[in-house]
Amino acid sequence: MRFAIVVNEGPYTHQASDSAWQFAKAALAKGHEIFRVFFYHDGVNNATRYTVPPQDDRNLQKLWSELAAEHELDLVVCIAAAQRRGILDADEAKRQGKDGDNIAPGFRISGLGQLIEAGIQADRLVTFGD
Amino acid sequence: MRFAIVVNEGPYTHQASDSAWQFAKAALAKGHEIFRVFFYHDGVNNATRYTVPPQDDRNLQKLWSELAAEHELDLVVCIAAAQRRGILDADEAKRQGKDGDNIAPGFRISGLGQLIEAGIQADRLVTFGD
Amino acid sequence: MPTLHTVNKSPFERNSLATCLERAAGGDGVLLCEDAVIGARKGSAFAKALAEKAATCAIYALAPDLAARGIKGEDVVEAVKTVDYSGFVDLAADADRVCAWL
Amino acid sequence: MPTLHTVNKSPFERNSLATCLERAAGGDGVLLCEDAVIGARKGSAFAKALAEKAATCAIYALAPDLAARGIKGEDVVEAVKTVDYSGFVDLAADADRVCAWL
Amino acid sequence: MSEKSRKKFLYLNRRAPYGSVYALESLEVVLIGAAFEQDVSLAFLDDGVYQLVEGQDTAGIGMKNFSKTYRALGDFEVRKLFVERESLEARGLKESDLMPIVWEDEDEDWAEKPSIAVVDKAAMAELIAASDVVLSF
Amino acid sequence: MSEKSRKKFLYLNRRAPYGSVYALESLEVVLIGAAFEQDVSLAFLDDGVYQLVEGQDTAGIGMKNFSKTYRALGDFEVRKLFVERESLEARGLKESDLMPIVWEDEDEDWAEKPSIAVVDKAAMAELIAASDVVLSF
Repeated sequence: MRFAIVVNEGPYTHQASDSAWQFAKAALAKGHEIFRVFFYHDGVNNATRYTVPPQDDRNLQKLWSELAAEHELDLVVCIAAAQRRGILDADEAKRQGKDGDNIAPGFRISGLGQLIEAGIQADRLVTFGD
Repeated sequence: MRFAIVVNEGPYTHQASDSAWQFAKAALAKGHEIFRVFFYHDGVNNATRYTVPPQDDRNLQKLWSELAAEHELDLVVCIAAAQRRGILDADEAKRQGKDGDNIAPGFRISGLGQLIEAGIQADRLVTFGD
Repeated sequence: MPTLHTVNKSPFERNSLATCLERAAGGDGVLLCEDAVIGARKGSAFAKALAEKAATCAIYALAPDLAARGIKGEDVVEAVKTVDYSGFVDLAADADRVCAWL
Repeated sequence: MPTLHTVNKSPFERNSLATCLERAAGGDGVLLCEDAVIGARKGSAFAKALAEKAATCAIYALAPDLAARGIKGEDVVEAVKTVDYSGFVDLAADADRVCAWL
Repeated sequence: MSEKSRKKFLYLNRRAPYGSVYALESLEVVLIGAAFEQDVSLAFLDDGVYQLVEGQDTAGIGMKNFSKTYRALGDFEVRKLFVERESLEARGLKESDLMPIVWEDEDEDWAEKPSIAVVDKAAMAELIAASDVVLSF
Repeated sequence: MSEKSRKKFLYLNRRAPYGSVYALESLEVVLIGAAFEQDVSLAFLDDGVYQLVEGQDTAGIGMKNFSKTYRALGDFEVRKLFVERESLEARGLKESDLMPIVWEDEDEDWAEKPSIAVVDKAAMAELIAASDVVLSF
């Protein structure tokens, strides 16, 4: 079965990103396909490589990046939500005249159409948020 | 009277930062002093200069930076909360081995002791959050 | 006033107004701001609780937040006074402490 | 099952469980996860509502979230079944749609 | 896109505007989603009914007033806005407190028709049960 | 710091652990704040009472179990943990479901004394009224 996952909250402040990652991992372990993970609202904050969580705690950005690398997941960060919250890739930084970028490996910035497409293409869409 | 303000939510997702800014502005207009504005939890996300909100909307980071410049406000971002959420100044970036920083003008990163000190030094502490 | 309590979430969505009203002491003030102002509309399920609490506590709602949600002055429960941000500052200054119910 | 409803917030803090239970149809499933599992503890103010809804809907609680909050298997209301993340995936796959009450 | 691949999208709007960004960012999805020519319904329940209340004035809070955008939804072929009666009533709101939102029926000489339907809780449950994809805000 | 400038700090903990970070980040403030030698009280009410429930096991959710830190609060001179009885009862919890948390009384040959006091709603209201600074989490 083909799942799409929506993550609406940033890391740590709410459990949403943890729950979504656990769900994704469990779905992949059962042989399901994950068409896309879409990060919206504060969910875009999962995609910054600037986080340095305490050593004895999980690193959610890394967990997502690693899961994406292992399973070729499509991690999409909503561009409009990212602009409001300060998540940039190199192209966006250049376009907006910013002096740096902070996007983590395995994430890509794209439009809201990617969320609708995920709803169309996936058999089930599962949302995690606040 | 001497106020301290605590902001526990990032910009846009919740109204907390807007409310805190309006409160600060009104307090200053009445001649009160603001000892410190302390950004905790997701509140640290107010301090990134990477945000690009829509042109027809307010830019909360700029509003805070400008208010701080005009009134010499002390805008303190909690270091532990900032590390979890990817807010870095140049020193922190160097210390953590990150390739860039994103802190906005007028904000400084410091410890939780600054929150306790604000509670001790201020006549009133007012908290805005989710 | 001894304590100014602030509530910022809709009482329909969260328990913060209910929990605040149960713990606010006589003579305290309660300020509704942000989405909490929704509870202060006439005919709302919380109008009665606010009117009752107003017998012992002063209840306020932030006017700019009421306006943003399309609630006019005449739509607000009579027991609730409206203030602007400047009035919010005055309330905080007049109170001995401010307690946020987040 | 027609719809799997997910609720992730404590019913003591938010209205999402109440609003979900009122709109879940017969034959639907309701999964409590994250802080929502607090409602499924025996003796909680929501235990009765869950037991009643269990007559027409299957109610689940996520075991790892129960454990994190110190709620043991025997503390869970009998009408509520526990599942792990793998069981959550099965429920989502078996349902025609998943509806999150955020 | 073929009729076969048209899916029923339901937007579940449960929060008041301005206190959080969900109402605005839900609307942004609806506008972008319109280009995909799916079968779109918007549900407003719980505090979400406040998104459609007339007379929103955000000057005092310094935020953008996006309420007028709901009136333009008809131009995006988004014509099915379901508002829950019980949610209105609990909040002291009547249908007449909502913005008039209409769409123009091309087949009837562009006659204006109401986009808002006030429905009861049971109908809201049926709406969920009849959808293919639920987007929650 | 002189006794005169000691303030009564009250930490208001109203949320369950793990579902959000507030419990953990509140505890981080308490630990740092201890160095300032203020008069510190912690209040646990509403879902906040779950922060002190014994037997928390976070292995399945992959998050750090920070519950043991509460037991160390005595070493930081944080000895006044007030738990609201009505909040426990509504959640089906008893005092015996909470972790035993103690402090050692130097004046009584390091006798262990309980740090947790279960109080009623009225006492909780008095606690707020008697504080100088309320930090809400």
